Amino acid sequence: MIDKADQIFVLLQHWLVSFLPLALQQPAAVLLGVIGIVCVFPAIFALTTVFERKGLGRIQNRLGPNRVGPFGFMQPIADAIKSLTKEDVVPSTANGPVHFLAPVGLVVAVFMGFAVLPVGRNMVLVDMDAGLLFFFAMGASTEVSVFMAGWSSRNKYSLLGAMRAVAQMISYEVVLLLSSVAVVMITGSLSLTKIVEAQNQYTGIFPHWYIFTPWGLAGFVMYAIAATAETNRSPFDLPEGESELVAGYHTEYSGFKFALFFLGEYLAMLSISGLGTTLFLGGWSAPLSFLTFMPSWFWFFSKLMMSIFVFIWMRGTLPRLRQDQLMNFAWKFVLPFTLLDLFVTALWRFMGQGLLRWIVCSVILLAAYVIMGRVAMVRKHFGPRRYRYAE
Amino acid sequence: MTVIFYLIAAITVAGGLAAVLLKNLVHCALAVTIAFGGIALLFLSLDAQFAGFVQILVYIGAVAILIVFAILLTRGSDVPKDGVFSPTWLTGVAIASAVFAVMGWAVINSVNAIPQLAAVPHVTVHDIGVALVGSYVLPLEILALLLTAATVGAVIVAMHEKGGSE
Amino acid sequence: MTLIQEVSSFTPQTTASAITGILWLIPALPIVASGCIALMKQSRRQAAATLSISSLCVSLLLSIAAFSHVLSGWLAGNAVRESLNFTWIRFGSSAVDLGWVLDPLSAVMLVMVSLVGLLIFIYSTGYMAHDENFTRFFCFLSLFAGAMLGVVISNSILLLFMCWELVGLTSYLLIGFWYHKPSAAAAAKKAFLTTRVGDIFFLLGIVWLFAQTGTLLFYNHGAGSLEPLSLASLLTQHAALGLSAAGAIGLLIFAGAAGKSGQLPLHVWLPDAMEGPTPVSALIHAATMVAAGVYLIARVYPLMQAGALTGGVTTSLTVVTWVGASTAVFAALIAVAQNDIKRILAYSTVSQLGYMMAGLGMGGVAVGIFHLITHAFFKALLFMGAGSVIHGCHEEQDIRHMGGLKSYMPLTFATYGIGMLALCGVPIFFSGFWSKDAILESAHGWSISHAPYYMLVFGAVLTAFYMTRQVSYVFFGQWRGHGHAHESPRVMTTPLAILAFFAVTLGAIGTPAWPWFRAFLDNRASEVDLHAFAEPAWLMLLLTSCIIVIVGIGLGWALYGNKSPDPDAPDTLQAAIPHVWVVLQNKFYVDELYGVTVIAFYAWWARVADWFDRRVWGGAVAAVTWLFGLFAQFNRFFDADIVDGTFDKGCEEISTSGGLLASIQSGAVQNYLRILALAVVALVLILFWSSRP
Amino acid sequence: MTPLGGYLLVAALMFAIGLAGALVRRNAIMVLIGIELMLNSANLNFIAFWRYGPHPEALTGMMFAIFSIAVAAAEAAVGLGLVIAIYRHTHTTELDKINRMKG
Repeated sequence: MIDKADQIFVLLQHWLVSFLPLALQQPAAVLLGVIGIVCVFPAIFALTTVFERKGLGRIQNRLGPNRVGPFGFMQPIADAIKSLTKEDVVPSTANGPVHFLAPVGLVVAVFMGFAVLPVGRNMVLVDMDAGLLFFFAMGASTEVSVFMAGWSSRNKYSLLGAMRAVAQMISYEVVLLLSSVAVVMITGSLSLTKIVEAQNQYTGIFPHWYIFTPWGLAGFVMYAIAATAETNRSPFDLPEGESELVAGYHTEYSGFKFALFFLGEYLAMLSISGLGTTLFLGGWSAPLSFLTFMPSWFWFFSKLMMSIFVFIWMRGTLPRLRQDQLMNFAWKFVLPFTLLDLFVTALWRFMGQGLLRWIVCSVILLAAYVIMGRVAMVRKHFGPRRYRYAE
Repeated sequence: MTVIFYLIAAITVAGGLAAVLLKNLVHCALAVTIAFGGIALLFLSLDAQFAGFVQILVYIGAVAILIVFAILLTRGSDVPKDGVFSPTWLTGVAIASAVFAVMGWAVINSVNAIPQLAAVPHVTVHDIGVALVGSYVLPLEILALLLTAATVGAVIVAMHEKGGSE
Repeated sequence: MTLIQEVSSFTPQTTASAITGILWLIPALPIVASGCIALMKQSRRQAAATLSISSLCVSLLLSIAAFSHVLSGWLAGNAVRESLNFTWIRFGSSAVDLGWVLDPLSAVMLVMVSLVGLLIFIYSTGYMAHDENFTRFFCFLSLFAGAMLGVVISNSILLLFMCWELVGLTSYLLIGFWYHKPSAAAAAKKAFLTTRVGDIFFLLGIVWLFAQTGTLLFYNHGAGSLEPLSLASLLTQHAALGLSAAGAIGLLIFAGAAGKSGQLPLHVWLPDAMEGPTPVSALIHAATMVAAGVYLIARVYPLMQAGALTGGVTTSLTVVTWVGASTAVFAALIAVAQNDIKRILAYSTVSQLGYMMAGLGMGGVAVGIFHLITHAFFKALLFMGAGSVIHGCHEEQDIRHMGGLKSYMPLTFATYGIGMLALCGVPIFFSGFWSKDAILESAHGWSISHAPYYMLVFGAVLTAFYMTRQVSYVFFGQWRGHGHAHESPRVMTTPLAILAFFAVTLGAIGTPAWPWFRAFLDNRASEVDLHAFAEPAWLMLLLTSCIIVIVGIGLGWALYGNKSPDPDAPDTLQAAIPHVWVVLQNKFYVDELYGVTVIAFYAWWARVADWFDRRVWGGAVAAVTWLFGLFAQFNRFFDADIVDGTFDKGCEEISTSGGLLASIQSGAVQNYLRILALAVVALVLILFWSSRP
Repeated sequence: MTPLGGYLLVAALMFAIGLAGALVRRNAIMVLIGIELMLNSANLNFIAFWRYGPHPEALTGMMFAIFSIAVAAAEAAVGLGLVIAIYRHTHTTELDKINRMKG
């Protein structure tokens, strides 16, 4: 029964495919998987927008959307209809083809990333040997789309927003990759399914998630920071800092193209959270050994939603950084610390079992954190924001 | 020699041609991105998954972006009045076609003489990793040095000269 | 030399003990501290003061340890004279030996120098607190302390001379500490050059001594220059004027000591040295450095005394006595007519140094050194009191612009008063009485002449007189200065109080009833003999002293006790005896005398040398220059026209051919690329052509 | 034609296109783009030879391609940095105007 619940979607797929002739079965299975992804994640996206608006509302002491449907939960549908029916305004000086291709390219690249995410036991569209690499390759491709959008709009705000976004994404992509490399070093594989399987073990009732190791915790924190920056979320949402740049690179987009950008951004957030879940939070594995009776996909999506919640929480809490602070933070704190984390991971890997490696790794990371924090706070460009008031 | 190959090859060549021929530099950069992507797809069609993804990651994710940045920083997106091609473009094209002719001729003449294995080589990422830190560890280390030097060098070359003599 | 063995009733003990082994640390610590301070940033004032004071503190503790070691040896009936020697440079069969010695003399001096030095260091932190060159000051001060302690412990006359010169250098640096004042710079130069005159004689004496005895060490297990063997050989050598080599060397060394201690012909620098900061005056020009001359004579006393007939009188000691006695009176006379608070004290110092010299000449080591020790304390006290007064009166040094300070500065007044009474030699209660008494007693009993006795008595009257004059001017009457006088900070008054305590009590170690100081220095056992107080000779002296003090102080008080409040009113004595006053105020015109004799001669000699340099040597040099110029002309012709010509031609050829080749380098990179691509085509073609079957 | 021949011909064509780009364009960045294309075509050759060559398990061609990609990335960074530096001095990126370094 448990297995049935766990594998319900896989069995459904097999059952549907079995009606077809043998030659078509494999393409059909893939098609079904694609359809699943294309349906499920945008649905989550729709849900997330409502949650985000309501959550931000709670944080800012207001109600949020509450008019459409019960408790305002039909809001995304209304938004979708509005987007689809709105006029698609293209600036006259805009570079037509590029302007059109940018949102499409973004959404395609983001959707590609989901192909390698294991959302449950045996639930991965392509179990690729180099899955992690594929994911990052797709993530890197989104930058071109962002640039295209900003440049083709022929708008200074858009271009500046695009340049900021690209610079930020490139800077934090390095961190993102390096913090993931720590996991790869321990697992010895780039395959995401293997990474999850490596974490799907229990000592007593506690799981072997990588976040429960010193290097994993540090790596996860770095990963989370980089992921926030990579998806241009607050507090790293400078590229679309509306007070300076109107709306950044998608200022000149409206109607469904804008909706695609919106979708692309949220899907990127979902996919990067999914990857973080997979790498550090044990993917679809249950948090405690006696909870394994729940279906694996339930755990994956629960963790995913938790991450989304944290994203929303941060957006409601933290103020926006300045561009130079952002860059300094990436190159002078996060990157060195991630490199140190790699070193510590290697130590962990080769120090063998025992308490010693826990102590050594924790002490190194803690000391580095404290020292670098102190040093960084001393630096002018880097420390707490100082306000200058008009005299 | 499947349809897919011809399709990808066509995309790649088209991207390359566009990159060379388009007047707007940013269009060129985007076209070359397509060419890079096409090459990556060719790699994938050659069962070189790892190389293909690395190609995407490095070329589309980094080099293309770098090129775009360079274009914008040098105000290259404005089309110059006196044309984008050098006055001696004809000789350039002639030389390029001569090179292609010679190489194509060489390929056609010799390719049938080379033994070919049709079997898909079974190479995993794990094997590549082992080879990188095994027999190729020295090049790897040198490469690391090179990349560091290149990073530092690029930063220094492109850095604003403070209080320069300009 | 038989005399020494008679005096030393104890058996000499010469093996080095542990404390002697580390005796070198006493001077080394302040010198190292000075080096460290020299490397410090100017702004590290606290650190500099702490370092120098703590180093001197350790030196003081070590000195006390050394002293107690000597004392315990003495109490056990041993004459402690421990030396540690080593060879510095060896050339041929002879060697330059250095070393240090621990005996009662050096032990006493060590304690005195480091104690007074320490108090003055502490005082300086207050006095110099606002000086921007505070760190440099402490650097020099530490160096001075180290060098002075080095003078005290050295067992080699060469090491003594080195430290002696180092002391002179620091004295120069510290007098000229405020070098931006022209007068300070000039005073520093004057001090340096004047003492150099004495030092040349001293160096001659050293060389002579080394030539005669073959050793530089004072004590070296019987082989040292001050030990009977060498002294005997020195006595047999005869120098000119009926002097033995020992006597002549002694006189030469005395010349050096006279330079440093400001004895009569060479005293001119000492009053000018008051341009330095007051702690410097107190430490260097009252307590320690100027006493180094006295100490030097005490150290080489066996040499001075060698060959003495009955009564211990030799030619050199007689010279010492006469010079000392005349200096005592001469300087006291000048002091009467001075108006600068520090200059009065400076002349007083010169005068008291004369007393010490006379004491050495007539009474022996103990008499002179006893006065040296007591004088060090009360004169340092007086100088520091004067510094406190100056500090409190906003850098005012003219006593005519002071007055009535006893109510403004009660602590300074009390301590200054004690110092003044000690200097005057007020009987029984003050140390100055006991030490001066001992000198007068020995002068009274001197076999050669009674003149020194009367001179010294007259000097004592004058001393009491001018000190009373000064104190009346400064502390009594009405305030005649500008601004508002205030008491100095505790860090300055506390050392004053400590010194005042010593100025009173130190006399106890040298009373006739219990003369243990004398016994200690002479290595004899001492015993308390209260009957000494009842001896008629001593009572006579006591009476004399009382009369001296009463006459001096009474005269002073009578003349200056009710000083008019006008600072520009003429001095009472000036009004009474104007001609004498002018002579005294101008210091007997000694400076002017030197100006028209010695300095004029030097100026003339410098002009002669200048002329000689310009005309004779300059001409020779010009001729040589011209010759070389000619040669260079020829060389240039050879180089430029023959060698360079061929080379230039070759270079031109290379340049031309290079230019031809360079025209291929158009600078257009795409051209290069084209050529490259064509080359690729050509290469491929060649490859295929050659591989065709 | 064999598959290998097809890949090699595509590579040759890309190389020629890249070369033409490097030769006929006036902008320095375009020359760099041409060079990147040439490097890519060379990589394609390596991968093709690795795929169809006699010893794919030795990974020689693959390694060559991977190292070449890394080196090309470094080359691009330094090359573009140089272009920017030159632009800052001469305010142009057109190669026929940057010819001061000649004999």
